[in-house]
Formats: sequence, C-alpha cells, structure tokens
Amino acid sequence: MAEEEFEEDTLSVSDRMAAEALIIDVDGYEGPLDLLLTLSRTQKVDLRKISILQLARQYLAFVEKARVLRLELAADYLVMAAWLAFLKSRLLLPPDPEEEGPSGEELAAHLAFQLERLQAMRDAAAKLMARDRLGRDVFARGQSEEVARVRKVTYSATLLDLMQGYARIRTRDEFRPFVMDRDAVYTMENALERMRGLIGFAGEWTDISSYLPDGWSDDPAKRRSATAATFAATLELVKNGQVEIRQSETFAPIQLRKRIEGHDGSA
Amino acid sequence: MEAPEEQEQSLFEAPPLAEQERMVEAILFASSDPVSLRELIGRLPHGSDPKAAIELVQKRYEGRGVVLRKIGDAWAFRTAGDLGFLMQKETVETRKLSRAAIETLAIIAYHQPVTRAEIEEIRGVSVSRGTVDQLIELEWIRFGRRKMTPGRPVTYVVTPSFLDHFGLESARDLPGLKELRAAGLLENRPLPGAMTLEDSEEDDVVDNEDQTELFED
Amino acid sequence: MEAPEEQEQSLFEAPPLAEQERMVEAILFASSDPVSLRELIGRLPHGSDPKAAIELVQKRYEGRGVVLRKIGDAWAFRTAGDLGFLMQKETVETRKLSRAAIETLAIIAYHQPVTRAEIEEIRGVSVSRGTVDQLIELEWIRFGRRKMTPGRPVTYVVTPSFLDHFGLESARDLPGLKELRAAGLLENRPLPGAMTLEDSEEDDVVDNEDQTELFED
Repeated sequence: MAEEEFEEDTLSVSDRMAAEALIIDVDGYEGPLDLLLTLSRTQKVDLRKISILQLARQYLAFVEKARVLRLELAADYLVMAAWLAFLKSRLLLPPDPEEEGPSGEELAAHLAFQLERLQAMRDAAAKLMARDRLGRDVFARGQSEEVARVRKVTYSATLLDLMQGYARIRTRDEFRPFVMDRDAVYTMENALERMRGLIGFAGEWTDISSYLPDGWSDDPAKRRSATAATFAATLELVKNGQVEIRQSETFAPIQLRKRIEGHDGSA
Repeated sequence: MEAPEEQEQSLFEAPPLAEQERMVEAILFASSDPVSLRELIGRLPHGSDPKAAIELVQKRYEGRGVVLRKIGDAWAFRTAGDLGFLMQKETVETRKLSRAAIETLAIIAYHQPVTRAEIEEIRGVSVSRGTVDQLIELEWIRFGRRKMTPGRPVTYVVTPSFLDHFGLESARDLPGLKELRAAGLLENRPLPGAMTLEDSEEDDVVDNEDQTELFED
Repeated sequence: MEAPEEQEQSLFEAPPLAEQERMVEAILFASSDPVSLRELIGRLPHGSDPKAAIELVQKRYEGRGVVLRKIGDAWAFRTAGDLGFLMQKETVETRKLSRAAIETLAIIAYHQPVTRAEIEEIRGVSVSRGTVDQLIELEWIRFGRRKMTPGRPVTYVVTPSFLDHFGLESARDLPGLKELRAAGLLENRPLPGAMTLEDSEEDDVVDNEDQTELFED
C-alpha cells in the first residue's frame, strides 16, 4: 500500500523529488507537523478541504518506508504515526455511541486547523522577511553623530556628614574596634609555629596530644582549642610532606612522626 | 508654581515652529536609532511642540531619498525603500536565520505575548534554546509578562528594534494580521477532548486580552 | 544591475535629475564616510550627473537643520553648526561625596587655614591630590594665605559657597566636639583619647579665631 501511495503522487518531477527527499532527509523536517504539511501539498487543494484520511495514510506509508529503509525516526514522528493510525480508524469506522471523547471528524478538523495555522505562520514569516529591511533595503544614518552626554555630577554632602566625618577623625584614637576575647583561643598559627620547632625530634610515632603547649591541658576550653589547633597544624604539616600521621582505629590516639625521605608513610 | 529653573526658562519664548522643525530635523538626522517623543521633548528648548515639528519634517521629506519613519513612539530617518539597490555597499552581511528562527519570530510577532509551549504547539516541534537566544541577541524579541496560568510561564514579545528592522510602525501593522485574525488562525484552539481543555481555554482568554492590549490602542 | 552590464545599462536613459537628487541624498545619508564624486559616479545609474544632483541637494538643504558639507573632495551631511547645542544632553548626577573628601572638608572647615601636611596629620593618612582638587572644583574650598613656616606651605580655607551649601552663616557655627557629643554624634568612648580630646577642643578655639579673621571682611 505504501508503494502505491507514493507511485500515485509521482506525477511531476518536483513531487517525486519531494517524496524522495522525505525519505532521505528526515532531519530536514521540522517535526511531524511539518512533514504532514509537506505531504499535504501533494493533494493540491486548499488546506481547508484537505483529506485528513488521505494524509494519515501518506504519513503512515512514509513511516513504514522509513522502517523498511531502517531509518531511525525520532520519537515524535512515531507518536504522530500512532495518533494518525488512531485517527484513521476513527474516521473509517462508524461512530460508536458508547465511546466517549471527540469524534474522528473533530480530531481531523483540529489537525486541519493546526496545519492551516502552521502554513499561515509560514506565509506570514515569508512576508515578514520579504519586507524592506533595515540594513538591507533601508538604511539608517551612516554617520550618526553621538549625542555628547555632558554628565554633570553634583556631589552632595550634608552638614551631618561633615560633622560625623570630623567626629570620626577626632575620636579615632579613642576607638577600639570590637575584638573577640581570645584568652582561651590557641590558633593554628600558634600551633604550627610550636610544632615546626618540635618535629625535628619526632623520629618515632608520638601521640599528638604530647604537642599541646604547656598550661593548655587543664582547662577544658583551653584544651579543646589547643587540641583542635594542634590537629589542624598537623594536617598542614602532613600536606607539606613534613610529617606522617596515623590512627589505629576510630577515637584511638592520633600519632605523628617526622617524614623520612624516600620512605612512604603507612597510615 | 513650578520648579525654579522652569520658571526661569519659561521667561524665554519657545523658538518659532520653523526653527523647532530645523531642530527636530537635526536631532533625528544625527541619530541612527529612533528618537522617542520623550527624548525630543527633553532636548528641545522649553515650550517647544515636537509633535507639530515632527509633522512638518515628515511632510518635508515625503517622497525624498530619505524619509521620516515612525517606529513605535519614536521617529527615525531612513533611506527610501525604493533606493535600497544603491546601497549595496552599505549592506552588512547578516547571519542567515534558520527556518526555525524565522518561523519562531513570526509566531512571536503574530501571537504575542506567547509562551514557549504555545510556539511549540504551533510548530509541532520543540523550540531549541539557540533559536530563542538568537532572536533575543538580535534584539528582536524580549521577555514579556508571565502568563497567569499554572507554572506562570514567561512569554515572548517583539521589540521596537524588531519593528525598526522590518519597517513597521507598530505590531498592528504586521502584514496580513487582520486576515489571520479573522480566519481564526491566531487562536489557541485546544485539541478536542484534551485533558487540558479548561486550562487552555482560560489561556485563550488571557491571550486575547493581552493581544488586544498589544495590538490595539 | 551591477558593474559588468554597463553596456546594458546605457541602453536605458539615466533617471531624471530629480530622481538622481533623491539617490544622492540617500547615498550620502547612509554612508558612514563622506562620499567622493568619483564614488557617486560609480554608484549612481549610468549616465547620471552627480555634480548637478549634489548641487540640487545642497540647495535643498540650505538653511535647514542638516546641511551638505564638502569635506576635501567628498560630501557629507552634517547637522547645522548653530544647532550643535542640541547634540548635547546634560544629565545631572548626584553622588555622595567620598569619605576621604568629607573628612578632608571637615578638617579644613574646623581647622582653617590648614596646610596639606596638617590635614594629613589629623587624618593619619595622606590626602590625595584628587580629593583636594575635587573640593576646589566644587568651590567648597580655596587656597588661603601661605603659612609663615619653613617652606611657606599653602593653606586651605572654606569658601562662602561652602557655607551656603551647608546652611552656615560662618564657619564658627560649626558645632564643636562638645556639642557633637551632646547631640549624640560622638560616641562616648572612655579614657584613652581623653587627652587628645581636650587638645582638639583647644584647637577648635584657635581655629575659630583664625576663621574670624578670614570671614570678616
């Protein structure tokens, strides 16, 4: 049936070429609606009078042919094919009074409307593109004279700004910016500095807690801070390749030792 | 009583209309982009009547090699359409628009404000990002108001520079617009029996209102 | 229609001079550079007389807002010289004075006449030339007498237009530190600055004397 349909339409060279083009160049079509519109041209009638049934057959024949030629069809072409097959059956079978939903005629009319609308938009696009266009048919002034924007900047300041500004300067000496109380804070920098001096002697695995500075291990707040800083500093030294660390299990003491050249760490 | 500068300025009379015409001529001639009425008011001496001056200029240039065109609410001098053939030298080769881009542009122009989903419904194929980007880059389309439908999708509308490029005074002057509307081809008709029937009908109403606003004054 | 078919073209008569005038008008309008006679000959239909056409255009635009000018051996449209003022658009922008400028201004107001070195000493940072220039340009400060100290440095004082802007009758009306504090403009900070505080109040007094001298005449 498919062959037949296409044979029928090969009356002119251009039609035949169009039909071949469909097969070879599916990518050249902007989706199933575009393909349907192209097929509808072979009917050579007003889109309003088009036979949707015939169009459905042509489309299905096209899909069939593509299948035979092992062409990959995009999913939306197949969805359309399924829908058209459904539409075709609706159009051919007498309406079932039990069946809900729109009739085959209504669906066909909608498809015809879609095709007509797409065609109308194409015609409109062509008309639009054929208009005298700026830069192609119609030209703007070639040497436009820029409007010199004379920007006049006025600066504003209020008396309050002025006085606050003055006050700011005259009281700067009294001003002590808010800083966090850092009595119980041992920084990573402190720890790093301390450890750099000590790791030279760490030939054996040693618990990092032994690196806490003196006087920082009794007060819990201080110990926490010092431990965290020391651990962070240790990581930093590991990153630099200066020490190795290990921990035998979760929560076990963390140990470190000086890294020896050419001696890969076991961790 | 008005602001002090204005008082001062109104002490001087506005220049005679013929002089205003010269001024409008100079301002519009100097600019390659359309100049809005508002900008003209801002640049002409206080008390001038740019509208009347524009009319004089327009009349003066009627049928000349250079004509005054209205674009939206702005004006610009443009070479006469019939003399384009002389200007080949001036033509700037523009990137050829793809078929998808051309169709998408037309759909936006005729259906605006229109959502991406509506464009896809009309073309029967998804709209690639590149297509919309290209049109936005050309400054022919821009985002319009969001639609008051579920998801509040953005819409696209055409820009004044679209009008300028295609020599349209307004979107109402799109070729064949009336016929298309009369034929019902600018409607957003839903697929019969589709689940979204009610939604889309609501869409339609919003659409038409929006369009009315855009196309009619 | 282009070059090689000149023979073919010469079969047609050149367009009427009025039409040639339109063409010249359009070409000159659209061209981004002045157009020479030779170029016009190349672009107009065969057999045209660009010289005559140019003369017509020139005459037509005489006294208009746009005039045809000869530049070297080429022609270009230019807006009329007397309308140049329309090609400027003045935008007034109000900006807040920078903190450095405000502080410098404040120091000058409270300590005038004051040298740059003194300002720097008070602010604790060097004063950029731009800051001083800006204040001079704003006509809020000016040069005062040179100081009778080694190097005879110039001093700065505030101007009447400074007083005008800040709504002061004289610089003496500037509130002192005590008043600033009373007005809540100074945070009450404890001890360390107490000594300098007193110093500065003394400064103020000295200042005011100088100011008196400056403003009363």
